[in-house]
This record gives sequence, C-alpha cells and structure tokens, in this order.
Amino acid sequence: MADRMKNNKISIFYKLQIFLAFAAVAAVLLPVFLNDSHWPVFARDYLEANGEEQTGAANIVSSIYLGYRAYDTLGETIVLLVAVSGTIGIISFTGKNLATGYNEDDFEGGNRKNRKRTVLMEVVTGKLGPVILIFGLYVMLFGHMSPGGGFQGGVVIASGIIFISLGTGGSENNILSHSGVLAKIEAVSFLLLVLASAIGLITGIGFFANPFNGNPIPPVGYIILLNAMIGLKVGAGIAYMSVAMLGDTDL
Amino acid sequence: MIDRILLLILFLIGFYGIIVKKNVIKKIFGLTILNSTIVMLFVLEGSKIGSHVPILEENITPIVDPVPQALMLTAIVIGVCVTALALSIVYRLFNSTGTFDIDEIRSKLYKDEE
Amino acid sequence: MQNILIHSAEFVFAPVLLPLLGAAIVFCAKAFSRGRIAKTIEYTGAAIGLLLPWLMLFIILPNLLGGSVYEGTIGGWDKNLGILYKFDGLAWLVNFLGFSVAMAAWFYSLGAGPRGPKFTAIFLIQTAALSATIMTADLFNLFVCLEVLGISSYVLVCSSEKPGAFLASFSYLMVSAAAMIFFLVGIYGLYRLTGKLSYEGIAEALAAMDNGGGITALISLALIIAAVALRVAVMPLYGWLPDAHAMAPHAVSAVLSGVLIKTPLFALSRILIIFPAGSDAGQLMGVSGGLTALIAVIIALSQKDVKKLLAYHSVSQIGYIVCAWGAALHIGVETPAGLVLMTAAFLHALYHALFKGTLFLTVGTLIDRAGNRSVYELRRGAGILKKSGEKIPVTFISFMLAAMAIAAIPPLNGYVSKNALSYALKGRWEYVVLTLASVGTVASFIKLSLIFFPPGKNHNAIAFLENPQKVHPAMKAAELFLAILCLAGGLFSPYISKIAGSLLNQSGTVGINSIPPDLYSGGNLQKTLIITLSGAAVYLLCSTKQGKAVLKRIRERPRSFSGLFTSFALGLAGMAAWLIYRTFN
Amino acid sequence: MITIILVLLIALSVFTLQHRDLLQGVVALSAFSLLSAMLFYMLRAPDVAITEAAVGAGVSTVIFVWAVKSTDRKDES
Repeated sequence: MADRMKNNKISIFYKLQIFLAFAAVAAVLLPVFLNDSHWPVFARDYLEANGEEQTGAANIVSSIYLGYRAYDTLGETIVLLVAVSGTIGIISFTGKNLATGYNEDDFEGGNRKNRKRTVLMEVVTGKLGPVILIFGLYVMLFGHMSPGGGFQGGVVIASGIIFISLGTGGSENNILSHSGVLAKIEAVSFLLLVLASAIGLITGIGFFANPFNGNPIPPVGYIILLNAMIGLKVGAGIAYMSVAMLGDTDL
Repeated sequence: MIDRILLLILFLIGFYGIIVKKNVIKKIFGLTILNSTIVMLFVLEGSKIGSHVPILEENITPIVDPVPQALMLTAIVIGVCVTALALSIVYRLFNSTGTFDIDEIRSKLYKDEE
Repeated sequence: MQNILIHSAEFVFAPVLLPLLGAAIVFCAKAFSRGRIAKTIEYTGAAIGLLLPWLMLFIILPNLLGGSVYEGTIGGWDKNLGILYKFDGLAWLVNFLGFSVAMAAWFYSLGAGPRGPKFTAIFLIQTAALSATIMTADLFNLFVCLEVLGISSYVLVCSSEKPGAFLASFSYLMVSAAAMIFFLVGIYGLYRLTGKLSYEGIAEALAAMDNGGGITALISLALIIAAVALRVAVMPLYGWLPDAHAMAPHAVSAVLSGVLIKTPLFALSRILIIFPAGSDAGQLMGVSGGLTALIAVIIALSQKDVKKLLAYHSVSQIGYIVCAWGAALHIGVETPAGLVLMTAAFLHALYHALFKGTLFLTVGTLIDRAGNRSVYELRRGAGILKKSGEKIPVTFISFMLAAMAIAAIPPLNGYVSKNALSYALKGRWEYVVLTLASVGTVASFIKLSLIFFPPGKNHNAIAFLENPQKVHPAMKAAELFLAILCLAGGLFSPYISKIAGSLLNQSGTVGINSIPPDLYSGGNLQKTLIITLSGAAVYLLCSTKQGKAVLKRIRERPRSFSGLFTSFALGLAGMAAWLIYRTFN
Repeated sequence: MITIILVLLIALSVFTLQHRDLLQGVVALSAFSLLSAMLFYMLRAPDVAITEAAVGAGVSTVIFVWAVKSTDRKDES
C-alpha cells in the first residue's frame, strides 16, 4: 500500500516534470517560430550577382557549400569520419563479453553464415550495382552545375558498392567491397582533403583559399576537386560501415 | 503561418518522443524528427523570397535564398551521423542488458554502484 | 617585420590543421600497414598533431603580446558570406591549455590504454575541434565545431568499453544532440532577423534595428547560450557530466574535465561580449556558477565512486570559473575590474585543468591497480602502487601535490588562483559562496586522500588484485609532467598572470594584475588555515553516523534520463525570461 | 499543398512513435524522410531534397533496420 502511494507520488511528480518541460519549450519556441519579419535578401542578392563569377559554380548552393563555407563542409566530413569509425569500433566488438581494453584494431566481417539471399536479389543487385556506381560518379562530379555534389554522390556510390557486394555473394569476393580496401580509400581521400584545404597555406594565399584562378585551371576546378574527394571519402566510409553491419546480421 | 504552427507541433512531437518514450530506439526516432523539423523550417522560410531554384541559368530570377539550403545540407548529414552513433551505442546497450527500456537499462547498469 | 607578420598569420591555423593532418596520417597507417611500422607512423602523426602545434604557439606568442590580432575570413571571401575567424590572446591561452593537457593525456594513454590508431586519430580530431571552437567567429561554424567536439567525445567515452560507459555516452549524446537542435533554432532566429551568420555581422545588424531585434533576438540568444552552457555543465544542465566523466578512460577523463568543458565557455564569451544582452546573460550565468560551485561540492562529498567524486568536483570548479567569468561579462571585460575577473577566471581554468588532469590520471592508475573504485573501501593505495613496481612513489607524490592544489594549500597553483578569484570578487555575495565551497573541497579531498593511506582501526579489510599490473613509465611521466606544472604554476604565478592579463587585455589598459599583491600575507594564510581546519571539521562531521546518513540521501537522490531534458528546458526558459525581463525593464 | 504534406508528416511521426512494432516505425520514418524530401523539392531546394532522400531515407533507414533486426523489434512499454 505504502509502496503504491509512493509510486503514485512519483508518477505525479514525473507528469508535472514532463508538463513543465513541454510548456517551457513551447513558450520559448513560439515567438521564434511565429516571427514574421521579412526574410533577409542581402545574401541572396549578393550571390545572384557574384556567386557564379567568384566560384565558377552555377549551382549556388554548391558555391556556398564548397566555396564560401567550405570549412564547415570539412567539419561535416570529419563528423562523418568519426561517426563511421566510432560505429564500427563499437559494433565490431561483438558478444556479451564486456572485456577491458579497446580491442578495435581490425574489423574482419564477422560471421556471414545465416544470410538469406535469393537468386533474384543477387542478379538484380549485381546488374544494378555498376549502373548505380556510374550514376553516383555523375552526381558527384557535376555537383557544381546541377543538384548534387560530393556528399550525395558519395552516398549513391556507397549504395552501388553495397549492391555489388550483395550481387557477388559476400563482400570478400569483390575488391570494391572488401572492407580493407574501403578503409584505405577512406583514409587516403581524407588525407587528400586535408591537404587540399591547405594548398592555399603553402602558396601563401591563406587557409582554404581557392588556388585556381583560371590560369590554367578555372576556379570551379577547386569545387570539382573537393567534390571528388568528399565523394570518395563518403562513399568509402558509408560502404565500409554498411559492410560491417551486414556482416553480422541477416539484413 | 499555419505551416509554421504545424512545424512547431512536429517539433513538440519529436521532443515528446525523446523525453516521454521509454524505448531508446523511439528516443532516437524523436531526435530524427526534431532534426528534420528544423531543416524544414529553415528551407520553408528561406524559399519565401524567390520563385526559382538556386541554380543560375540564363538570368531566371529571383532565386530562393541559397544560404539556408547550404547550411541545412550540413545539418542533415550531422544529424544522421549522430543517429548512427546513437544506434550503435544502443546496440551495445541491448547486448549487455537485453532491454530497450531506459529505466531498466539504468537500474541494471548502475545497480552495483549506488 | 611586416613580412614576418604576414607569414605568421598562417601559423594560426596550425592548431586546427596539424591535428587533422596527424589524424589523417594515423588513419592511413591503420589502413595500410601493420606492426612496428604502423606504430611508428602513428606516433609520428601524434607528434605532428600535438607537439608541433604546441611549439608553434610559442612562435606567435610575441606578436600577440605585441597587441596584434589575427582575424579575417577563411578562404578570403566577402565577410558577409564567408566564415570569420579570430585568433587573439584568448584563443592563444585556451589553445595552450588544451594542447598541454591533451599531450600529457595522450602520453598517459600509451601506458594505460585505450591504445590503437583509432583512439589516437579521434583524440587528435577532438583536439583540433577544441582549437577550432575557440577560433571561430561564426555562429554556424560554432555549431559544426561543437558537433565535431561532441561526436568525438561520445566515441572516446565509449572507448573504455564498460557497459556503464555506453549508457553515460548515450545520455550525453542524446541531451547534447537535442541541445544542438535548439542551437539551430537560435541560428534560425538570428538569421531570419539579420541575414548574417558572423557574430559581428549579427550584432551590427541587430544594433541597427530600432527595437534591437525584439523578443526573437533575445530568445535566440538564450537558445544559443543554453546549448553551449549544457556543454559547460553549469547548474541546471550538469546532469550528464558525472557519469560520462567517471566512466571514460582515465586519459579521456583528464581531457574532458580539464579542457572540454572550458573551451565552449570561452567561445561563448566571444558572442556575449558583442551582444547588448550579453551582460545580463553573464550576470545570470555568474549566479548559477556560484550556486553550482557550492551545490556540486556537497554532492561530490557524498560520492562513493572515486572518479565520480572527481567528476562532481569538476562541476564545482567550473562553477568557480563561470562565476568569475559571468561577473566579468556583467561588469564589462574592457573595464579594469572586469579584466581582473576574466584573468582570474582563466587562471583558474588553466590551473584546474592541470590539477584535475593530475588527479584523474593518478587516481586512475591506482584504481586500475587495486581493482576497486570505492572511496570507502579502497585503502593502502601507496602500498599497492609499490607492489606494482613503483620504487619512487611518483603517483603518490603527484596525487598529493594535485590534491593540495585543489584544496588551495600554498604555494601550489590552486592557492594562487582561488585567492585571485576571492580578490577579484571581494565584497560580493559570490565571495561567501565560493569560500563555503572551498571548505567543502577541503573536506572531500581529505576523504579522497585516505585511499592512499593505511586503513583505520575499524576498517573492514577487502580483497585486492593479486598481481597488479606494472605502472608503465609513460603514465608516470605524464602524471609527473602535470604535477610539476601545478607546482610551477604556483611558484611562477606572477609571470603567468601577467602574460594572461596582457593577452586578454585588448583595450590596452596597462598594469592589470589579477594576482593579489598580498598573496602570502598573514591575513590570506590565516584564511587558508581557517578554511582547511573547517574543512577537516566538516569531514569529521560527515564521518559520523548522522553525517553518513545525510550523504547517503544526497547520493541516492532520484536521477532520471528525462530529468536531463526537463532541466535543460527549464534552464532555457529561465534564461529567456531573464533576458526579456532585463531588456524590457 | 505544403500544409497537406505537413499534416501527413505529423501523422507519420505520431505513427512512428506510437506503434508497437519498431520495424514498422522505421518504415514510417523512412516514408517521413521521403515525404520531406518531396517537400524540399517543392520548396525549390533540390540539393536538400537529394540529400534528404539519399541520407535520411537511405542511409539512416539502413542503419535503423540493422539496429532493430539485430536486437528486438517489439516495444513492450
């Protein structure tokens, strides 16, 4: 009886607490969400006039993403890098044994015995994989003039790699979907990306400055370069993570 | 106006998922919803000053504000990365406790400490 | 001279770029090679990422002391669209703090684990994010930096592979990811009003409006402050910290407590300095800092787990820092009094990083050797360490130095910085609160120190590990390095304070020294003696039966996952209401 | 039109959070992402739409499905 009373008391307290949190959040956010001031046009006008000229990209979103604010994009890539390697480190430590130490050196795939796979799936994914890969390359390399870019292209490439790995029956049979190869591609393209951001430091025009000025390579070359590196890194990283996840379940 | 009120409701639903739901996977659902809401808010409001996509072709103007779009690309990706990490942590928590209930996980793991 | 200045302007990116380069090299080493070569490349990468930037900081120090500030847009774009950065004295100081502790902690991890290239790489990325956070002058870039900082620390907390660590990391992840979404709402509010993202651009545009942006601007500011304050762990928002810091590997705990909770604080001061409402926000944060210092030390006194005790002390000590920091912002950092407060706050941040780093490393060494984490059970620590092959009791000496430093015993650094805080806050109510908190600190460190000494008469003997692991030389070296810095910080404090004062001083007021002139006067020493004695009395009071019962109650107070979010929501609403109240009254 | 999509999104999010079967919740969340990608396309943000479709509906669904399949798909509470 006393126990039940106590439970009751806790639940009233709990409900009150939840209610207070909701009321606080709603009250704080309401004025921000309902603010009706006119959306500022300054940045839009500036970019409409100068964006393509300064960065060479017709896709203005790309010109911000990899031109004016490329440093943010570097940070975003790093978040993905840490998330991928952290996720793999956490899940590759299988089983309920919770040993000490950080045994994370290598992920070798885990057990793949109980995979349910039909012939239809193998044929379709195997044939579709290369097509998706090519589409991913297109999205990646033409991000400066059409929607898309390194990140989106990278994700498409990753799904192409996964399809190929599904189609060829087990990831170890195919060089592209081998986890070691993917890790190598990811590491090298991250190194190249960091070096690309530092080109400007070496030539003396500043961190993340565009080293190409139209002579001989037009300025858009830098965006394509960054897109390619980000695409490779993202593609390899996400494919690496997915191959690791496919390794120990029957997805 | 009505759109933004709906977005606020969506935001509160996401917050509800995080704070009230006991299941950790549902908490992560809530986080995903929260993240999408703010992306939608930015893009929705940023699109009000123009009528064309921000890809310049033959002087079609006015375009919508491209800055929020570029920012939201980053926000989406960061949100998914955090989700992925959270899910892998949840996977490990499930492996060591066998439950998704946050209170049970807490009492099982911190039992011997307090 | 002109040439050197231009050339050295590129050095300011070294603390961001070199750790990233090091991390990339380490990842490559992991992917391409095995064994000895991979180890060599990994250590090279770590040296590039940690040692080289630390050395480069000294190259640009003379320029910064000479009054130059490096600022501009990354990539040289228009300043309304590009990302602004600012490398000034504050950035230098925080970088110095970060790299010093990170170097020692990484070196310690060589002996104690977690080992391996992945850990090194993520550790380097975290260090890079620390210096990026303090350098940036752009709101959205701050968001990205905080996310990088966050995600690397979630992974690092997990790397201790304890089940409790996963839960701690999950709570930390959920609450700070949700807070970052509120931060984005804040960015939305400010961008909608001004169309700018750099701090200066936003402040200028808001000042140009006739109502200063109205309620939306204030609430957006409150959203941003609350999200950053969550990382700093001041009073209503500290709930995630103790578990995360206690469960992390020892080397990571040292960095988390020493550096990670202070960097966002100083980054936030960049925003608050130039916003009109910043001084009010500073006032409220100062108040909550003072309360944090006192309440957290009481909770710390009640803890059983040694690392949790240390973690709650981090909350308490950050309270000291926030208290002085907020008061400085309230007065205005350009004024001499504000500058003294800010310098004292930084001094305490630096010194706390050193002694808390030492404490986490030494206590970590002991609990790994003993296999027991309870402050009530673990005894004879010095003996256990001797059995683990420590001929010269380096760990014990380092621990005692750091414990005396945090308890403010002269001539160690804690004595200096706590006196500097008292001197700067003299005559205000915070002075009393902080003095009371100091008493609690002394009491809880008497409690903690007992783990190194032989047990008392009626102490139940407990089993220890039979063959404790040897203490690796790298661990001893890291502990000793930080402990010596603690001692040096105390002995050379006038010089350090002078350098810090002139780096923080941008308006050019000469002769700021936050160290009280009567540091070793009779009055101050007497005060220390009284605090120490009353700390001992509080400890004795706590070891009585009633005292223990009270502490048990505090220790077992209800804590829940949803409580983290409720306190965040209420803290946020409180900050918003306070800013609106102050602006419209 | 936008309002209709938003109402649908609210319905999907409630379904996601309230349904007992986590796997169905994941599918609903994936539909949520696709629908919001459509919303972005209508709001003249093709880049965001592609990213949301690829990352939100693609990658995150894969990870969610992996997590749910390798653990427990029922929510007892």
